[in-house]
Amino acid sequence: MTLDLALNMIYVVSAGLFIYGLKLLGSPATARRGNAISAVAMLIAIIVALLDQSVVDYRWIIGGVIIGTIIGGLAARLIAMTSMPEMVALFNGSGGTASLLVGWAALSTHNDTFSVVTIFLSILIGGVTCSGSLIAYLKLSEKMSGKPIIFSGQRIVNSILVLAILVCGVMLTIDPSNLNYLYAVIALSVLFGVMAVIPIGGADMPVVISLLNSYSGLAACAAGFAVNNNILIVAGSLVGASGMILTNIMCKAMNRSLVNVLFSGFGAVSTETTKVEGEIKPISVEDAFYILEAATNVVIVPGYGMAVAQAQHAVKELQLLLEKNDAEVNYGIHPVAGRMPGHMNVLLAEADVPYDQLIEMEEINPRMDSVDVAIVIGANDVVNPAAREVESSPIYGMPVINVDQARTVFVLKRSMASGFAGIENPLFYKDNTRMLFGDAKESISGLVREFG
Amino acid sequence: MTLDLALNMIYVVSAGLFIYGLKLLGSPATARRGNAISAVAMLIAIIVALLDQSVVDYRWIIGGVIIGTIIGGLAARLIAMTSMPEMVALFNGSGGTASLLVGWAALSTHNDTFSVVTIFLSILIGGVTCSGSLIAYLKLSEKMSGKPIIFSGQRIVNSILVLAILVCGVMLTIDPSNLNYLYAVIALSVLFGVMAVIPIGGADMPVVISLLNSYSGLAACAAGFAVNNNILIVAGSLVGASGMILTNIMCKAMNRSLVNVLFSGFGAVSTETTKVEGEIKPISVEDAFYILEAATNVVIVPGYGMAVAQAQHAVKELQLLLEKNDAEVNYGIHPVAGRMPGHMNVLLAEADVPYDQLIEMEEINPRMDSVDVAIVIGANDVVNPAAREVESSPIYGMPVINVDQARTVFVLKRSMASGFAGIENPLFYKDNTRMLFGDAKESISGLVREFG
Amino acid sequence: MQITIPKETHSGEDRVPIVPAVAKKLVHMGAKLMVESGMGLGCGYSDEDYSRVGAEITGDRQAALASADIVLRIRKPDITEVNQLKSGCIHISYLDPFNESELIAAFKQHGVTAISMEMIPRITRSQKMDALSSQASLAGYVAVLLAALRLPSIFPMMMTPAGTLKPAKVFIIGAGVAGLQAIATAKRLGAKVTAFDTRPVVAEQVHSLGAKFLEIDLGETGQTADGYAKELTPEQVQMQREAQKKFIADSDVVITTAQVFGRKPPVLVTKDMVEGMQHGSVIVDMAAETGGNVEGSVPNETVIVNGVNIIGQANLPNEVCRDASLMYSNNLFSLVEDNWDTEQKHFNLDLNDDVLTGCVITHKGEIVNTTIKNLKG
Amino acid sequence: MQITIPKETHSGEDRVPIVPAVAKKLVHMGAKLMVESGMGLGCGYSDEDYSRVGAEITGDRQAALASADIVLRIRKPDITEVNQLKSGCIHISYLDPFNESELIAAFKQHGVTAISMEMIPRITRSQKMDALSSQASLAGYVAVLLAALRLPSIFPMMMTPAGTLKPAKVFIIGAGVAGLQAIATAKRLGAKVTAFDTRPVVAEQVHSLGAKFLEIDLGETGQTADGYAKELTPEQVQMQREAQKKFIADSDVVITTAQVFGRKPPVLVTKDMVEGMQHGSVIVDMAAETGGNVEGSVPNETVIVNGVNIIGQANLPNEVCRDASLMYSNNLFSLVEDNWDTEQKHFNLDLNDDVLTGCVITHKGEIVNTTIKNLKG
Amino acid sequence: MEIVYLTFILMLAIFLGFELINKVPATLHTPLMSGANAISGITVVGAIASAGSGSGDAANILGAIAVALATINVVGGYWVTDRMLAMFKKKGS
Amino acid sequence: MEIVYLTFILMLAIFLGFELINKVPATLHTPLMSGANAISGITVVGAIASAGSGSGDAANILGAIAVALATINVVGGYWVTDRMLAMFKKKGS
Ligand SMILES: NC(=O)c1ccc[n+]([C@@H]2O[C@H](COP(=O)([O-])OP(=O)(O)OC[C@H]3O[C@@H](n4cnc5c(N)ncnc54)[C@H](OP(=O)(O)O)[C@@H]3O)[C@@H](O)[C@H]2O)c1
Ligand SMILES: NC(=O)c1ccc[n+]([C@@H]2O[C@H](COP(=O)([O-])OP(=O)(O)OC[C@H]3O[C@@H](n4cnc5c(N)ncnc54)[C@H](OP(=O)(O)O)[C@@H]3O)[C@@H](O)[C@H]2O)c1
Ligand SMILES: NC(=O)c1ccc[n+]([C@@H]2O[C@H](COP(=O)([O-])OP(=O)(O)OC[C@H]3O[C@@H](n4cnc5c(N)ncnc54)[C@H](O)[C@@H]3O)[C@@H](O)[C@H]2O)c1
Ligand SMILES: NC(=O)c1ccc[n+]([C@@H]2O[C@H](COP(=O)([O-])OP(=O)(O)OC[C@H]3O[C@@H](n4cnc5c(N)ncnc54)[C@H](O)[C@@H]3O)[C@@H](O)[C@H]2O)c1
Repeated sequence: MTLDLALNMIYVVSAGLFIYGLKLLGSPATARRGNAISAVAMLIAIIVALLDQSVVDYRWIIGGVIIGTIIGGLAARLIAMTSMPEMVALFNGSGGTASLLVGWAALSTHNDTFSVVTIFLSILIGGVTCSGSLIAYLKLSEKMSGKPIIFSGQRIVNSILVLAILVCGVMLTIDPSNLNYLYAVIALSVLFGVMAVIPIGGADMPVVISLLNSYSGLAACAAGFAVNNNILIVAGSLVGASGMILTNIMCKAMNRSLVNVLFSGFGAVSTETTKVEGEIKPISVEDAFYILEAATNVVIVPGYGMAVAQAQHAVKELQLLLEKNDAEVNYGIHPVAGRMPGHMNVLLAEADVPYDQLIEMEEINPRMDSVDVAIVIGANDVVNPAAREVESSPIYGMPVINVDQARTVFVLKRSMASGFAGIENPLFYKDNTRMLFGDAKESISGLVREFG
Repeated sequence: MTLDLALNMIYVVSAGLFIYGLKLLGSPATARRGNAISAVAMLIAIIVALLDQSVVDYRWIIGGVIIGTIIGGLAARLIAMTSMPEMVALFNGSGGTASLLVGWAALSTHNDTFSVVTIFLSILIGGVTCSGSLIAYLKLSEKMSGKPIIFSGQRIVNSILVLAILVCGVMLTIDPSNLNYLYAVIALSVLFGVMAVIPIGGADMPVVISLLNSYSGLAACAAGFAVNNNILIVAGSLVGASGMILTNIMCKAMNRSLVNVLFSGFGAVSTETTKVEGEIKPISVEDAFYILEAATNVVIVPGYGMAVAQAQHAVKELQLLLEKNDAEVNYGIHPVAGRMPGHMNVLLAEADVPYDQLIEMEEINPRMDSVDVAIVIGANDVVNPAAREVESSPIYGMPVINVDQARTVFVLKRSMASGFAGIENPLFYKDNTRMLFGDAKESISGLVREFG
Repeated sequence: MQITIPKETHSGEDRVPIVPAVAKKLVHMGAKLMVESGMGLGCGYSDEDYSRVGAEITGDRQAALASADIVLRIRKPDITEVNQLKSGCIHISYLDPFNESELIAAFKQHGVTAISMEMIPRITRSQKMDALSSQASLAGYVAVLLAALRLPSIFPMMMTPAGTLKPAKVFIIGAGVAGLQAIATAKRLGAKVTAFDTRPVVAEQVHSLGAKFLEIDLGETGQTADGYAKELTPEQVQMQREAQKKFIADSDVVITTAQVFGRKPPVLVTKDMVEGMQHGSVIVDMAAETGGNVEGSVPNETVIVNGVNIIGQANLPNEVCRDASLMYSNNLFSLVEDNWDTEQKHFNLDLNDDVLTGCVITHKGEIVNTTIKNLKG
Repeated sequence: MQITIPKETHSGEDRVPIVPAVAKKLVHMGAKLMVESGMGLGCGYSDEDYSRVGAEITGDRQAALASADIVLRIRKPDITEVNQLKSGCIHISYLDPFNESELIAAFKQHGVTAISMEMIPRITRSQKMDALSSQASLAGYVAVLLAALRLPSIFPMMMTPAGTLKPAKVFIIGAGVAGLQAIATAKRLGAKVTAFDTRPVVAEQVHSLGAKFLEIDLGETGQTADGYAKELTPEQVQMQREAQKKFIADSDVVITTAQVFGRKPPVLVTKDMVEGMQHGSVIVDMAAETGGNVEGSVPNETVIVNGVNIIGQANLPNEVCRDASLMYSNNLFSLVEDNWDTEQKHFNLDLNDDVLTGCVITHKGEIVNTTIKNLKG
Repeated sequence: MEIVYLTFILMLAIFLGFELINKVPATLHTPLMSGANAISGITVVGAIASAGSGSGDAANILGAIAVALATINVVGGYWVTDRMLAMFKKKGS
Repeated sequence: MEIVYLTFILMLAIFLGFELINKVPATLHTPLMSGANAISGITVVGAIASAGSGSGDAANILGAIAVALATINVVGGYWVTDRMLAMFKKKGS
């Protein structure tokens, strides 16, 4: 076996350790160990790289490593716990930039079409990651306004930018020796990264960082193709794929879609028309779980449907799981919920819900705006905001539980059917409402299972 | 792009489809679709193989395909539903044999050391799969006695066999052109397959088939290395790995270890010593889940510990999940379980367990031997077989619930501490007892979560 | 405005129309509260409890009534007391307007505005004033306790070394407000509960409490807009009896709550059904006072027929008078508060209001309630 | 062997020693069953119910007793009736042996083997004969029902349009068999339940029913081998009273079950504590008959002190006499069956048997029970 | 270098196999085994090369037999799996 | 043919990435992101080749800068992640 072969086999081991480390990172009990294993894998990979025959001169390398270690180490140690996210953004940016540079450097030695295409990709993605991460850092650390930056014609500018990048890319592929195209691609990529991130609000930056993180993985992967290195491809694509999934999960936890996050800024300009009645937004059990999982203050509002579904035991189970997840859980009990006085009390007592978690309507309403998620379980009339808002409604004036003031509302019912009073419920159409259709017990058991 | 490259890229697609199909096969709702997708992947792979430049003569191929299709199709269509497992064994055997033949055929064109080693592996594994599957088939279809076949000196014979295979393998590698070694390897491998399976009892055959299935994947993988074909490697190793996991899961569901399955026959000869008191066998929530998941008749025996843990709601939840999984669930209520008359009734009524699932001791005991799993939840004295067996015991003569007569018994308690009567419980040491240590509510919630 | 609260005179009535906590709210609203001395004693509230929150205590019942702008009470008044009221006074209490035509006439004659608590319409907004519901709910709870104590066996199942005790079988006929609460209470105590009602929507409500519903096909039945049951045809009553017969014989406890608003309740358990029951069984006839669902039930008495106990006790909410008073007080208060002019501090009688249209019987010397007017015509 | 079952004579005793279902088992076992006419009436069992299962009915009580080999009954007999028994007869019933020295003497004198149901030892094997437990369990259930019906408010919480009703606070002192059942029943009805007991092991048992345990540090307390509480020192009793005082004042219902086996029960609720409670509150003194845990409680009566109801009703299991009889019958039957020689068809009295050592008081003209003998010495 | 790639592929495929068959309900054990077994018929791809070499020698014939056997595995395997799963569906609905 | 292997590897790695990050609790989102970010510093391996070429040309210098930047990512990334996770532990226990 040649040395080269042996080294490459060690890469396989290193890749295996990355995978294992990433797996462990996904569970609280093992996360720290996972991180350590992944670090070991990295160390192994670096050592193998250093042993490579093509490496003849270690001075530059050592210089780079020392400088990098000092900066990275200091940054990691000195940074306050609260500013971790922006630090991650910066680290990510430097990773992206490194990929850009690797691609750039590779261009001098690799210039077959395939290599140039991958080099182009690694520069493009690396550049976007570089400047995008920087903007994200500035926004997060409030060195720059967190507000979306939007100007008219932004879309047109962006489109032109994309076109220009493509043209330069094609030209570069055709004539890899013309460095002007290369510089153009680099400049345009960096610019594009800036343009892509400025219209996004500061609160959405974590998602953006996660996305850019996924990009930096892809950049490494592209660089791997360019310099023909397996470990780069494996590790890069692992990061790319898992970062993408993670971004998606984070979006779900915020009850947004990725598209919505990325283009919300643009939306702010365009939708100035008056809001119509709104539309029904169904949600899946899985997505509902992600939101609940991230909530710290949950109010459960049961109604007749909980009784019909006999869901009280499942509700109790969900309550316990939420509490285990460090959320505060209360029940908002409307005096006429159900079909007899005290209907909810009977059922919740049966499920052994402590009395002091049952909050009367008058008490829960003022707290409603600090609630992350209000889960309406088979209640309808008693949470109908028409009683507050629509003077013509037959229930106008009846006090209701104002779940619509919570950040997010889940309504668990089987259909769009109306309740006892037989009237439409505008709650179902509100922006922050998600309908979880199905028998309440099934839905809640589903949520309980997701918590497993 | 050359044709070859294009074809190979299609292999990538095919491999992706295999993976996706296998993923879908793991869930009841999507299993059938998964199988179909995997079949499409196979079709694609075959078509690509046929388009390969090295294929110049289609006659043999067509002949083989036609014969294979007819036999396979007829076998699959005509076989009775009940004899599916043995059919799978036969199919598996033919797959293994095919790998053996591919390896054999490859020997004429590939004879560098690496190739020969992989060829040797593909022949060895293929041969074992071939004859092992055949024996499994014979045992399952009762064409051969299902009893373990054991003779004295069996271990020695097997050891010699393994040695001989290794020697021949080494010789073959050294001198690939000497076909005698080849024939010897083939013959010995086939013999070894027979020897490996005959000492295993008929009831364990499904596990053996699963294991052999995993082997046939590995054989294909080895063949892939031999003929340098990616799709063989990917698909083969997928089957190998997933088959291994599946085998393991099946063992867990039978509450056995793989080693125990493979060598149980040998064990039958050796352990003729008198049984001592036995040992405590703890079980994890996960393993307990696998057993419960496979059970169709479950009895829950609650005791004071369920009350202490206030686990009644969790127990009810578990009951519903078991029932959803098509198991019959009953509660065996001992008259003095708990600390007051009717203690269990109060709690189970609170959790809304239907009265007709609460079975009195006198009624449940005669049915106990048809019970797959008896779950003892924080009961101790009321399930103490010493009351039946040990004349000197202070509770001798007290009727107890005979959980030890169920196939498997789970005892959920926090420690080995004794109960109210303060006496040792031999139940905990029985062969079919598994201790699930921990607070009963935690343990049961854990099981509930596993069912998610 | 002066609100007068006379002491209840009906013997055995311990409930009080206004509890001190609610009295406080009325005073706070700006009303002058005149409480007859000893009014709260039935529930253990002393005169000081009321004077402490700002009410005036008076020993002179007659004067207090004569000067009242509003009178709040539970039971319908004696006609003689109506005569003492001043014209324009608003009198709020139970009135039994379907049967008390003389009383209504007295109100009319004296120009008193009589509001009947029975007639609060069952629309969503008026649920907080609905005394029939609030009291019926408590009555359902009490009925079960009475039955449980009467029954010579226990409600829950118990598996003990001294044998297994079977759960009691409880059958509840009429699953309205009282019936549902009875179901819930019996279930809580561990009984096996089955219920029946003629209104088909009720089956789901019964299931929602975890009890069984007895399916009987009676053909067309229904309910009024207010959710009350329609009266059955004689054939339907017969069908119902037949179908229930076997089931009743098998029950340990039967609780009947069947009412038809404004009419005599149907007889659902006949003598032979009673006799078919086991020795020691218990029947609670919650409709006993208005005529009875059970043949042979006697209001306010427990009779034993063939070993079967038939409890005819009336005024069940009185057994939990403290809570009953609290709820009734809240009902009254909600009614007053909803019509209170906070500027002028007086009761603003707007006969176009949905709720008042339903429950005001007489006003300014006229019978204004259409249902009652039509009854008379 | 002839087993005679006389009718219970104590007034207000509806329980019967043997129900027909158990009579059948005795007959099946080979005993000759002699039942006094009317014996089962308290629970609604007729003479035919017994004759149908093979018992002989007799109107002649005296003769039936005189010829009996075994007598089964609930309450202790009149001394005159002991005199009628033949020597060697086995008499099984409650005997109150700690106090009834004359009765014991009579047994001794007539050579009757007297078995005291109170004295069944509390070992695992004899749980099925333990009548104290079986009856106490029912008593706990009944005590809660009595309290619930007395209390002027309801047990469960109810959030209604007419206001939120708070759950009743129930405090149970002594969480033995009766106390635990009372806890369970009160919890079922929806009350907030707290309990206290001097035996420290009980805390876990109380939690196991979902109720709270009041922690009071009394220093060294303990329990006997049979699981009964040891008597407290006067200082400890004082400590307990102090600690409970505030808690009792805050409770709606207090149920006391504290007993010390063979001794007068401790007084745990004093007059000033009673007076500290709210008007309408309820105390059930389950120990009233033997001396009372509550100052001022009167056996078999409900007294009202300062608006607080103190229920002293004795023989609570009698309220659910059918189940109580069934359980007691099973206890008796298990005792007989365990010692029955199936070959010879007779009662095999082996004084070395753990259970019999505990519960046989007199045998062959001797007091054989060491506890009782020591008591006398 | 090929061997490196192949090893990489092997490692990744094994990890993936482990992750995929994570928690399979017991009822699916047999179909899953059978379905995986059908996939192992992929060896047909290897056999086709030998069988189609046109050389007419022993390897060619061995290849042909291998094609036949592997085809049995493939066709029979998928078909049987599908039959099992179809039965399932009926039970479920 | 290399490209085939590389594509295989890419596909398998992506599948695996998806399977691994299946259901991560919300509290782990940030550390996981940060940990994955550290892995993306793997580009250092590519940079080392350029930086160590000894050619002294532009590519060599670019490589050196890339090494420095990637090292920042690696060192900082793992360290920060570990700090976050350490904090976690304390909260749990
Ligand atoms: N409390 C009392 O004393 C009393 C007495 C009589 C009347 N009322 C009246 O009853 C109403 C009570 O309000 P509420 O909000 O509790 O109930 P509601 O307005 O009647 O709404 C109940 C909702 O539950 C849903 N549902 C039914 N079964 C379900 C199941 N199995 N799973 C999931 N959802 C289910 C129904 O929608 P889908 O069909 O789409 O699932 C329905 O919209 C008020 O109008 C009140 O005035 C109360
Ligand atoms: N029913 C009655 O009326 C009555 C009255 C008095 C006495 N007894 C006596 O009580 C006994 C009842 O038998 P039993 O089998 O029900 O109870 P037991 O024999 O007392 O055993 C209870 C078991 O539960 C376990 N446990 C306690 N807390 C637990 C928790 N949180 N999670 C899991 N396990 C827990 C304990 O083991 P770990 O500590 O290892 O967890 C203990 O061994 C009999 O001996 C009976 O004679 C009954
Ligand atoms: N506005 C509101 O939202 C509101 C308020 C209170 C009550 N309600 C509804 O009104 C309904 C009836 O209320 P109620 O309890 O005061 O009614 P009620 O007291 O008049 O009658 C009691 C029950 O007896 C039933 N009944 C009549 N004849 C019967 C027969 N032959 N057999 C069996 N059952 C018979 C009725 O259907 C009713 O359910 C309730 O279901 C309740 O949901 C609505
Ligand atoms: N063999 C058995 O297994 C068996 C059978 C029946 C009962 N037991 C056990 O025996 C125990 C006692 O039984 P019991 O209910 O018949 O006892 P009991 O009737 O003699 O006393 C009732 C309760 O009052 C308590 N008490 C005494 N003094 C007190 C004080 N000053 N303050 C508060 N509480 C006081 C006692 O501890 C006891 O729990 C029970 O806990 C039960 O577990 C065991």
